[in-house]
Amino acid sequence: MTEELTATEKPSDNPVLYVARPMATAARQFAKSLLRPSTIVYPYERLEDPKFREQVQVASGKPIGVGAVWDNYRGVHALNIATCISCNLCAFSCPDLCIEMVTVPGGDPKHAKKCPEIDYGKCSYCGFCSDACPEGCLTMTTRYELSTPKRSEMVYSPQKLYEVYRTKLPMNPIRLERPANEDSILLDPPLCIGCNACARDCPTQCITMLEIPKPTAKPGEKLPKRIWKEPVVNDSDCVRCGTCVSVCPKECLFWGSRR
Amino acid sequence: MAPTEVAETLGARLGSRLLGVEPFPGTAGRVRFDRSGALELFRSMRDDLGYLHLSMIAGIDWVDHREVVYVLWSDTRGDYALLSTDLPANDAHVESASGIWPSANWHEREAWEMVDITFDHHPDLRHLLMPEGYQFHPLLRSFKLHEPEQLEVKTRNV
Amino acid sequence: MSNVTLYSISYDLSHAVVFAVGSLAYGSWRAAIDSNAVVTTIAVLVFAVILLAASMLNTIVLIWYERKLLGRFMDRRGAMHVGYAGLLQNFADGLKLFRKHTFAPREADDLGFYFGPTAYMVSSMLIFGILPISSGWNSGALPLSLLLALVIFSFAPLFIFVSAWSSNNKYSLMGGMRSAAQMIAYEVPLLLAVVAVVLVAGSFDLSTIVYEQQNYWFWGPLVVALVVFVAAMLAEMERIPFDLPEAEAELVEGWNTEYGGMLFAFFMLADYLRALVGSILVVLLFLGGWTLPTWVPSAATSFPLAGIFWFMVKTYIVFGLFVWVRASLPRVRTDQLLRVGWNRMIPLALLSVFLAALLVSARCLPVFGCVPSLGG
Amino acid sequence: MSDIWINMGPQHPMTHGLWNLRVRIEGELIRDVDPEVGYLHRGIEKISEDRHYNEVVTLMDRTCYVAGLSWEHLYMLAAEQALHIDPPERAQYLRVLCDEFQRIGSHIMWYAAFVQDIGLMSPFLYGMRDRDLVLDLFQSYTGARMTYEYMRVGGVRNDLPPGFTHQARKVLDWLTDRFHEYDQLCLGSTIFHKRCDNLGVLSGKDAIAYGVTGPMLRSAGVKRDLRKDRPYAVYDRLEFDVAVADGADVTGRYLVRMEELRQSVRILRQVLDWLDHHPGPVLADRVPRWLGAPYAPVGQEGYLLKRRFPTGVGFSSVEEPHGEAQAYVVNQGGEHPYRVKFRSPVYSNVSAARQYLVGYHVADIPPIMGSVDVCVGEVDR
Repeated sequence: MTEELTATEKPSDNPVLYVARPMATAARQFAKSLLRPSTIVYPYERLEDPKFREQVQVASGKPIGVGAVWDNYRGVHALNIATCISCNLCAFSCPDLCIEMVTVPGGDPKHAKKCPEIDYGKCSYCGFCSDACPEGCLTMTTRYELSTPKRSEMVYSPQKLYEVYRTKLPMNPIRLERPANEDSILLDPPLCIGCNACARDCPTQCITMLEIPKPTAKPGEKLPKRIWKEPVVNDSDCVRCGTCVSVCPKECLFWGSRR
Repeated sequence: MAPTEVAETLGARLGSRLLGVEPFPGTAGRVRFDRSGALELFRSMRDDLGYLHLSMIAGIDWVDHREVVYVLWSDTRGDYALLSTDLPANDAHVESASGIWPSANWHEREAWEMVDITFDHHPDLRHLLMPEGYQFHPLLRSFKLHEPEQLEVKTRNV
Repeated sequence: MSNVTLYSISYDLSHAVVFAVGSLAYGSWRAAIDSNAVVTTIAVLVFAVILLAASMLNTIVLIWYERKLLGRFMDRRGAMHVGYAGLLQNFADGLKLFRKHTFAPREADDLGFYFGPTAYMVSSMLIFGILPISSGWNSGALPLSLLLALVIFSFAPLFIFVSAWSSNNKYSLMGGMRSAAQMIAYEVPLLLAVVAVVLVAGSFDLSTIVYEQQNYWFWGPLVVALVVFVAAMLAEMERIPFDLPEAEAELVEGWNTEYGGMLFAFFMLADYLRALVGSILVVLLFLGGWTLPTWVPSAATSFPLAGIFWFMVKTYIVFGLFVWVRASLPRVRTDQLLRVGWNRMIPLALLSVFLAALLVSARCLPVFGCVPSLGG
Repeated sequence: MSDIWINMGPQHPMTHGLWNLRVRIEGELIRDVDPEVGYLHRGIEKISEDRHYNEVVTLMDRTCYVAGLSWEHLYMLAAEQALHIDPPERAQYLRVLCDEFQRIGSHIMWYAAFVQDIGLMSPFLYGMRDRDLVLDLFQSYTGARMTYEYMRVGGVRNDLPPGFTHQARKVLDWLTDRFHEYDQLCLGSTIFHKRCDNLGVLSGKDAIAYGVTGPMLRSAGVKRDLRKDRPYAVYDRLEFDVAVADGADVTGRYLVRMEELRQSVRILRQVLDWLDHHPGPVLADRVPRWLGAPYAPVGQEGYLLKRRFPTGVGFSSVEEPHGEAQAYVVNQGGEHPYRVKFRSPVYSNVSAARQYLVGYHVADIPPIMGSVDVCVGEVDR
């Protein structure tokens, strides 16, 4: 037994006092809450409302959470369609597979602009997607009321997410820093056929196809049938989405460290 | 306690059925044994080395064979010990530890229904987490998620 | 106003109606309608309807009152949305229950299943016909009204047990058994405590008992009896800490587990009717009924219906005490409850009877009239 | 009178979750019990095999819904051992901060549910009210009230917001006053002692044999606390006492938990002081790209085959609010863990139900099971 524990009040043997103590405690609470009970009358009073928070603190004299309690809240997403680069990272990072990339108008004719569509019936609000977003266009807001009579309305299209963005709700300000030793996209040159698929689909346009000298064929050797170009990745622009790796038909692009 | 000391104590009792004691960070070691010496090892662990507390039994499916991992704790020594034995996949059975440590009861039931490892002489080897009459072993590697499963649940009247 | 009774009001009312109707009729019809028998019958019916409406209204307000009080004890608000401060919440709940489909389990015994709650409800309402609310505001002077009230009050375990057994559920049955055991165990101290009051007051008539408290309220001389009575009443009303028959932690909802809809509403209402009766009995027997202490300025008692007003105030305060107990004490166990009932309560009750007899025979009761706080 | 079996559960006020306690009773006496679990089995161990190391965090919060951060910590310790990663020091302190606040939250939640079991109504609301302050603190730095998803392999997601430590100290002061109120309502009442003394007795010897851990074991006088016996994170640098009681009964468990609340406050004050003065990184920077967090694309196992990653096995154990939780993570070099196995303390505590229930009354089941602090999400996983 620790010292504190032995010091715990031993109830006295007076049976009248026995019932009196809890009743006195309850009565004290009754008197305290006569003015203003601690409950929050939810639809009328909201925790995220700073004005209300001060009011409660003054009225009941007790701390109601920290000041910035709502700033980091992970609620419904907000999507800024204009800055979205269709990198797929949000969909890749979603553990519940609730994000689907759908086409939105506004892309250039060569490759369509795709933005996330989120199914809130599946979403677990883990925030991996907004952490992954390299452009900061997918963020989480303090909005938490989602109930709807139809299940289909739980699926938020990019336009609907953009509507959330336009309400200017407070957004989760935390942006994760990239790991210092991030891997890069590397090329396995002998396998490349120069097909341009990676450069075409790169959302940040950071891959350029550079011409390489066509080797002269030795006698008896047949040159591979390919375009004599090779992708070069600009590491500082690359967001590491891996689109190039997944579209590469020959699996010649892979993740690795330059060191 | 160093793994070598454990090895000496156990080696005297088990002989060749003790396959070795590997160091394992944060524990007294990982004792690999042959399943024929299971009961003797359990008894030796409890009585000679003072591991009174069986914390966990984990079954692992390595496709070609299965592994059972026992986690023990000793209050007197203040450390963990891991026991592990390999079982052939087509004949995965090992002696039950529930006679030595009563807490093994539910862990063995779970390992049986999840990884299909039979524990001989278990007092009550029936389904624990899965419904009665469930015919699959979900934690086998051959059990793939996202596949419809056929499930027949027996109901019982009490 | 003091010679106006509830019955006389309803009699006058029905007499006027019958006279008006009768004046439109002719000949022998007129005589038949205007007879005393018809007027009496209608008067009794009107009386019953008034009583029903008043008691139901009171019960529902009582539920609201408990919810609000409990809310404050628990640092929350209680019902607050429907009507002003949630006053209409219970009417809304009642309407919802009324609209719900009432069904019985397949294996249940239908007769007992439907009879139980109905009889429980009816027996609880019957008591209101007997209790005086203010001077003259009762059904008429019954010489043994206290005894009759307690007799009707103690019907309840039978009906509870019938409904519990016939719903064919193990939890219900256990709840019913507990209820029967508990009520029988606490019936004895309850009656013994009442005997002490009767000894002092010298009458079984509730109105007389209140008149006897003109000089001093009985809780002073009979404080032991009051404690026993309140404790036994808590057990009879099945409220925390003695709510074992419907201990929701282990028995789901005890003997009304299988009930839903209006039948459940019957149980609920009857429970609160009994709680109301219990509080009223405490007020009548120990707290001077509708009388106020003499040192209170006469303005407080001279306005119309002052008696009823102060009576209700006292009743609600007593019920508030029950709510306070409910908010702060845990539930006891069956065996502990019965042990306390038979081993502690009955000796205490006997002691209170003995003390009352001592006080009466020593003729020292008027002493209490000099203590102002007792209401002298 | 003949015996009858009754099913207490899966929908029953006593169960606090979805499980079934089959009880054979004779009158009001318990003759035999048979706990049935599995109603909440979600296959977390199986789902983990299909997820990235970091994504398993989302499952950990759902393992035990009152002690999510403790379970995150447990998993992270095992995963980091399997992956050979060391979290920075500040992250370890933050994890201890999470653990102890979680312990306070969980124990207050336990208190609220337990008093409801013995029929005390108002403390339930008091407990929920006070726990909300802890949840507010959690929300301020993790971004959620219940499903935190805060820890990452190699550290934690983000640092504390400004002003956090000041507010946390205010909350701790407020809570310390409330603990006294809790004791007044329970220990100060005769009926509580009548209900809970010498109830559900499980001797220390039996408790060890049945794998019972946590406050249940400590209430039997066994001084066993992993934070002291096998310190993880930075517990070896913090001062606190292990709470034990000697009744091995429901009151003893109450006393142990109440004392643990006070000890947690003591630990938290030290941790907050340290955090005030030692800024630093909260995520290890040498985390491999493919789990470094939220970036890793799913479904590209191909690229891993081109590189060799170290394999390993991780084993961790954490003193969770309910007892001793363990995790066993096998890393075979893929981007998903090969096998994840969790040991839940409540699982073992419930499995010993026959030892501490038989012989008591039906009315004793709620307080006894309440004192076990059953969290079904943890039992079934």
